[in-house]
Amino acid sequence: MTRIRSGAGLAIAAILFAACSGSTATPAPASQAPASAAAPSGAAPSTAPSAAAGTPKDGGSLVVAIPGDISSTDSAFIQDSNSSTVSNQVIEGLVATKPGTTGEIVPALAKSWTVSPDGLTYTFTLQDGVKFHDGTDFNADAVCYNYNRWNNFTGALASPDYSYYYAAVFGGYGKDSNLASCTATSPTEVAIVLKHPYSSFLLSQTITSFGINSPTALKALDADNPDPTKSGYNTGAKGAMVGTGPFMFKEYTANDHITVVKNPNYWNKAGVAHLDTVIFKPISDQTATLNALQSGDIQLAMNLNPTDLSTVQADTKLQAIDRGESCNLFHLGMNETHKPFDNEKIREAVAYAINKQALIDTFYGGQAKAAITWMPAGGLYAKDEALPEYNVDKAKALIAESGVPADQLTFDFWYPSNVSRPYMPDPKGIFQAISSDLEAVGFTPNPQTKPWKEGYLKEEATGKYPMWLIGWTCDWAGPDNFLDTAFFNYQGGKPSPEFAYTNDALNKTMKDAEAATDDATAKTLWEKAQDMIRADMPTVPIVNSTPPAAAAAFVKGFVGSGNLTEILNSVWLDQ
Amino acid sequence: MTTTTPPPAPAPTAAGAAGGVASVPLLSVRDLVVRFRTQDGTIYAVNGIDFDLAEGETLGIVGESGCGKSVTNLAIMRLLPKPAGRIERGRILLDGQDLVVLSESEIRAIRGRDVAMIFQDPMTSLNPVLTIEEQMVETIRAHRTTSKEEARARAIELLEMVGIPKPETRLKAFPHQFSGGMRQRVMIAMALALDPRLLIADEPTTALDVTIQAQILEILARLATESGTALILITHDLGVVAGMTKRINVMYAGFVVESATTPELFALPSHPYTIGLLHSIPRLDSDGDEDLIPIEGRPPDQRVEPVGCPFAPRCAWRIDDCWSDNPGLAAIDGRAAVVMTGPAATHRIACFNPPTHDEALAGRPLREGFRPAPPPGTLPEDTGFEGLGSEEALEALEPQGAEHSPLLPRDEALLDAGRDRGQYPGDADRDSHR
Amino acid sequence: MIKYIVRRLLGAIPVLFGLSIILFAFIHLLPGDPAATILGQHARPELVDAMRHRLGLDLPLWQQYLNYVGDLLHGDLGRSFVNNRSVVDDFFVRFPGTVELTLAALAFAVGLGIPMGRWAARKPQSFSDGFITVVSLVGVSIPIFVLGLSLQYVFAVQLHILPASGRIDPRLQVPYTTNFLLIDTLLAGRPDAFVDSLRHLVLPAIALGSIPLAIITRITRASVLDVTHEDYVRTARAKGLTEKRVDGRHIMRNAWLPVVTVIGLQVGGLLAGAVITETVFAWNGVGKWVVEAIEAHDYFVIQSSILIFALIFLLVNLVVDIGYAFLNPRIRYS
Amino acid sequence: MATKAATPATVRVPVESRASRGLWRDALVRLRRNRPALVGLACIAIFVFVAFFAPWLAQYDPNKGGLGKTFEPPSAAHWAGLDKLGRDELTRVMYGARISLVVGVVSVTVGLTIGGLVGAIAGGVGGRIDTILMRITDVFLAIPGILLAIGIVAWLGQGLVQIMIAVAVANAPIFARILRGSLLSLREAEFVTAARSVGASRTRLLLRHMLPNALTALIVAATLALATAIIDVAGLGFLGLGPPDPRTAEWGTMLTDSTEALRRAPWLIFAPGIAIVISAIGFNLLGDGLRESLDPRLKR
Repeated sequence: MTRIRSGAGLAIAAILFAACSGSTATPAPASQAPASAAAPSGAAPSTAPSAAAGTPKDGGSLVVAIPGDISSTDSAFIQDSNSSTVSNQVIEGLVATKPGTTGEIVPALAKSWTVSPDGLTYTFTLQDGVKFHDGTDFNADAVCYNYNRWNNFTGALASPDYSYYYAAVFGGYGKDSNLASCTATSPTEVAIVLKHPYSSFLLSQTITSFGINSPTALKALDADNPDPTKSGYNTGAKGAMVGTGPFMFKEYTANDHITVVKNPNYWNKAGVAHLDTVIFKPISDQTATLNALQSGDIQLAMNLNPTDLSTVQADTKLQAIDRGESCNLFHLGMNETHKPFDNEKIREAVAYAINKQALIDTFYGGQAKAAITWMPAGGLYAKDEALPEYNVDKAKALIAESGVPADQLTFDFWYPSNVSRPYMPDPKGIFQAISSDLEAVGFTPNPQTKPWKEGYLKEEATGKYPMWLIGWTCDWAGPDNFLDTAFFNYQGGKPSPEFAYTNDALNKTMKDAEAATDDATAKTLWEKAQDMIRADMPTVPIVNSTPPAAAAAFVKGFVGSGNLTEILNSVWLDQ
Repeated sequence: MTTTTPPPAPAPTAAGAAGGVASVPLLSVRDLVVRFRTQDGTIYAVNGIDFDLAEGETLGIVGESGCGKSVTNLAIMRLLPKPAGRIERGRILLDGQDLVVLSESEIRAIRGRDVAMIFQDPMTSLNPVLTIEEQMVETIRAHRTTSKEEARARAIELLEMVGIPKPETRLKAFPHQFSGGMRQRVMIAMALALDPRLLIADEPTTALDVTIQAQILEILARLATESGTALILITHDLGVVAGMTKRINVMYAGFVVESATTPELFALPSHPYTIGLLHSIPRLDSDGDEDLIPIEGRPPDQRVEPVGCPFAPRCAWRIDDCWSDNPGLAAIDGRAAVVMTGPAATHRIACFNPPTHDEALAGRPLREGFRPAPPPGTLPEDTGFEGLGSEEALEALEPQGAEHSPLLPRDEALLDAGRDRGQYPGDADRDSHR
Repeated sequence: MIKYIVRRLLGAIPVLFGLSIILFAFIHLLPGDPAATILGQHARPELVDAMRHRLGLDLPLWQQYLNYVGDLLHGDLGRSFVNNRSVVDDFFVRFPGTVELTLAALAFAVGLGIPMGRWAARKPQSFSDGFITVVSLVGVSIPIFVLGLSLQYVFAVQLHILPASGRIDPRLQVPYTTNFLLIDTLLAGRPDAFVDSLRHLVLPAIALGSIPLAIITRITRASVLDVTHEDYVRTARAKGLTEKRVDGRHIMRNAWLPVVTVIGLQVGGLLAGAVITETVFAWNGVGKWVVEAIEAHDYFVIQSSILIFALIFLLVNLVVDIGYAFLNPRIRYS
Repeated sequence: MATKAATPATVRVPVESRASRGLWRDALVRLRRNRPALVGLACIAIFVFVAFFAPWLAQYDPNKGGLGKTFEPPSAAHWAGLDKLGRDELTRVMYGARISLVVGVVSVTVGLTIGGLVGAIAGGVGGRIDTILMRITDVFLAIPGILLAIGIVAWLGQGLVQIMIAVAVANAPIFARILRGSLLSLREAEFVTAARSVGASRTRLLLRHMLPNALTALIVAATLALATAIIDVAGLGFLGLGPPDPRTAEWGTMLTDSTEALRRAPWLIFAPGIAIVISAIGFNLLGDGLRESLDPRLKR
């Protein structure tokens, strides 16, 4: 859910047959109390499964540290992980990913669905008797009210500033949109019709931006005001964020806290929250976060510096929490328009020069695995590409082979400041380590930096940087979200300037894969795509990380997810 | 004024034998030694002085800046800068009570009530942030249990006495709203608020315009006489004491070098330093063609323990003994019984080789072939001491000598030095005052 | 006196005017197009143009400046590029936190600094004087964030005596009405919450107040020492006043003057220090706001918050000068 | 901040007109007797010595480490321990002295030049120019120093040079104020009147008579500013605006890094922390000592 504004629109074609094979799916609801859902097997044995044995107790308040303030309380506008962490507690969509997984679709407000054979019509059967937090009924009209609202956004609301994900998934608004219609065929049945088949549709509908809000509340707080800053629904006024989730929005004080309280009438009786109150508190400094955790100011920290993992583990009053399978990739960007990275041998040499295991030990506290391809190792169709392992001699040999003279092995190497990402907890430290590795084989990187939010992301996207640190956390788990959308997509027949990786065959293979109509073809094509990328080594995949969370020892029942969109209804306090 | 003799108890060290006992003087200072311990070493400020003061008597203490006159009087008030300044030895008897040994609260009861003081600079001696009323009332109420209204009435009365117009309204004013002369009047009024028995005025007119000086002195004299308060007037200006006081002590480098009644001193100045002082100032009654003779050289470095006569290096009459021994203060007429106070007080000087009357008038030795004794250890022929032209004399012409500059009184410098001990050198913003 | 205040207020106008020009110039000198910054790199050109138009960036510079000043005078400080919230609204949420923190730090610095300075001045060059001098020297030499994190570590993490961050335990759920939590908790009739928010103030106030504490200690010591040797203090003693009275009425009344001036100067330092302190202690205040704005190149927020900072600084100095005038009759009556 | 506090009070009037030499000679004598100032001087001497001889004093390469040796605690071989990248912390502190020295000296010198020029023109010329220049100075003084510095780094981009400029610009208005203040008070001083009465030109008056006397306050302020400069640079580092090459052994950056690792390796905070505190104390003590030594009023 952590979006990086680097790709243009999302060009997602039909994939992911596993989730939408045209049949009625009836797995357990998403927000079910996962008392039995044992913590996913973590990467490191050191992390304690928090959903430990014991009978959940009701009551109590939990203070959760998030790395920054929320930016919106209107789920349609939410693009950042801080806001979605909060929104996910309150607003639910038609479908969700199963807690503890990143790609397994489970029913949420829709208890089942069917897909027409042409892949255009999705018919959702809704849960019965669900009420919004404001007491109004959740029904098919409410669903369509939301879909139509999004589709009818104009002006500022239709800008990437706000409803980015709607445009990204549906390709635009109104007539530009892939949404043909939303029809309430009965109070509990909705038919959503697309203009073109889009097999990632269901998976995409799991993200925060497609949560269903109370139409009454939206209208009451003027959610569609052409100036979103005047919409109380967007700015956290009282009465904003009215959904159907296990928690209800109570109050928001900018940069201070956001409070949600238990929804005692939650439609899914098994998923009624144990906690009375959850308070989200933005703390940006990671040391300060750990201090707050240890001093008892907060009980759950979503952003633990992996370096501090050992401190947390050593503290009997604390626990480290595993977030499950990784859904990200950290890689070393190289731009082929800059020398010496136009040379394939040089890129290969860089891949051999980097000591990934040292990086994992030093900066990730062991909470990462060396990447095997250009997407998470556990991702759909991920293929182990036998990527180069740390080998200084091999790197030097490749440089020699490349024929690039030593004085041309100089380049600007960029890293972002003022940031820590789940896949890149310490850019500055990682930069130094990689720099040293590169120097060891004969490169001369010239250090450069820009703040993450302003400058860095923009400049790297334009291809200004010869070499830089970059990565991707999945919006949803699928090869398209990484290989195409995030990395090597073509725009207007040309490769994205970010990597300037020209490979028309690859582009065609990916498009074919996205249009594939059966699993086997898709698998073959996506694996072929990965092989093609491996052959050119446009970037050097480094790790898939499993960023840990930390909590007070008495916090039980937390189920981590690799896409970091955990719902806290299962959490209870053992005290 | 009755003739008094030295107090019975202490045997005066320098004044010779005591006469008969008539009455206890108001103030009796005996063998007073004051030193300052500073970072630069010990400063020998007052080196064993004796004097008495009778009830209602006026005494002038005269000397160059730095001679110890202010220090003496601060010692009487026990107001020496702490912790540098200390009374090392001696007694200060007020009505027979030794002020030196009094506790802090006992001396506090005496300050302001029995002994009051007027300071040199009225610009800085009044607290700038308090009204005149506040400052006067607090003085009165510090010693008397009166209501604020009574104290205020007394303050108005006092201001009237010192000639401040519209005292009721002026009471509400702050010091900076007064002129220098007016402020000194306020100081006088404040000092007299409790009818003290002794008033010490430390250069009360030095900082004032010449035209104001006379007025202030007049007020001071009148009020002291009217109230019967004894007065010690400290000044570097012989002209001031001439008309104001009955007796004069001349001080030099922490010693009293000459003590006499005022008429006697002017008629028969007998110590070379006194003579020097008289010759270095223009006199209104002089013939006009008389040359001013500056005193050559500088006062001694008071960081050095004094040996011999402190004036010897500058003295034209010095003899060999002057370098090694300090002549004690003794009656000119050695056989006379020493009278310490009153109009019949004995004329005493501290000199081995007193100038004659003629020499005093001329301002230089007139004896045939007399040459000032050279410093010990130097060959006689080397010391062609001719006055001007000697190294010391040249130095005396340097502007920084400034012995007579009222702007840079040495006493202040001395007190400054004492204050340095109180300053931690690593300290910021010492310059914030002034 | 009123004349004096009016003159001082008028004197602040050209400074604010100059400041507005500098800030305006600063924003326009910054590399990059604010419109493009808002919309992102790949925004369609027509969207960027529309945004430029909405922001008035297509107008000539002088007109932009006039609009800017006009908005300022109407109390419109623009909107955040990042979250589109009104800068003024955000300011009123953030500002009380900074005021509470700054006042607490100032109270700590003054409340401890003045007695310490007086104590040191009492016996110059004694052990206690040397000790205080060394402490104050170290105080001005430790970066705030080092002190802040260390205080957190010792008092919150190790000793568990005080909370590590934030303004209040959010679990207490006190409604924010004024955003001054010390007031809000009382308004809500919650003494427990009041105590809690007070406890939250302690560590950040100490971290922020350490430099002013050192400076106030030093200036108090120096000032007391200076005044101690003033003639009027000697006069006061000569009048037979008790030491307590000499000290309180004569020495301190005068020694206050430079101290008050320095306290006024510290406010600028405190506001600057709040920038870092608020970051360390997750304190929701103007300082943290500015840092976030600068990181995000949130132009209007930077522009406005610096302007507000400067305005506060000028106002505080005015208040200090007026206070100084009240304490010092030489100014009051001239 | 210490410098700001000192500004209003540092205006004083020297007594002698042939000030420069006598004043400085006397000051030196007084300085030699000022024990705290000597301690300060010793701190600075150590600081400068280490800066100059870092390559000989240090046993290791400041940039060579090994990821395997991350956060080794202090030992006989590595007195201050190893940092996150396995580099010897003490070595880096020694090399860091060079950067801090350069940053401090350059930024203060630049600030002094700008501020001195403005102050000299304002105080020397007076009149409308004075008013205008001082208004501009007021504007800059009204912005808290660190914010000004942050803004400048945000504007000019990250880099040691930019940091130096930022600190210089933050200091310059203070210097301008001080110099102007001293010059104004000197204009009425007797020796200046005397020089004016014998027909000294305005320039000569300013350069020969007034400036040398007015410089004393400026020098004190500059010394104190050196202490603040080192701390300010550390603060910029904490806010992520330090030098762009994170391998730069700069104290502020090292301190920031050590606070990030405060929980894993608390000892790392000591070496750079103590280095900053000692150098800041050194400059503070020397500044105070100079202030006293250069004050002719305190002549003994």
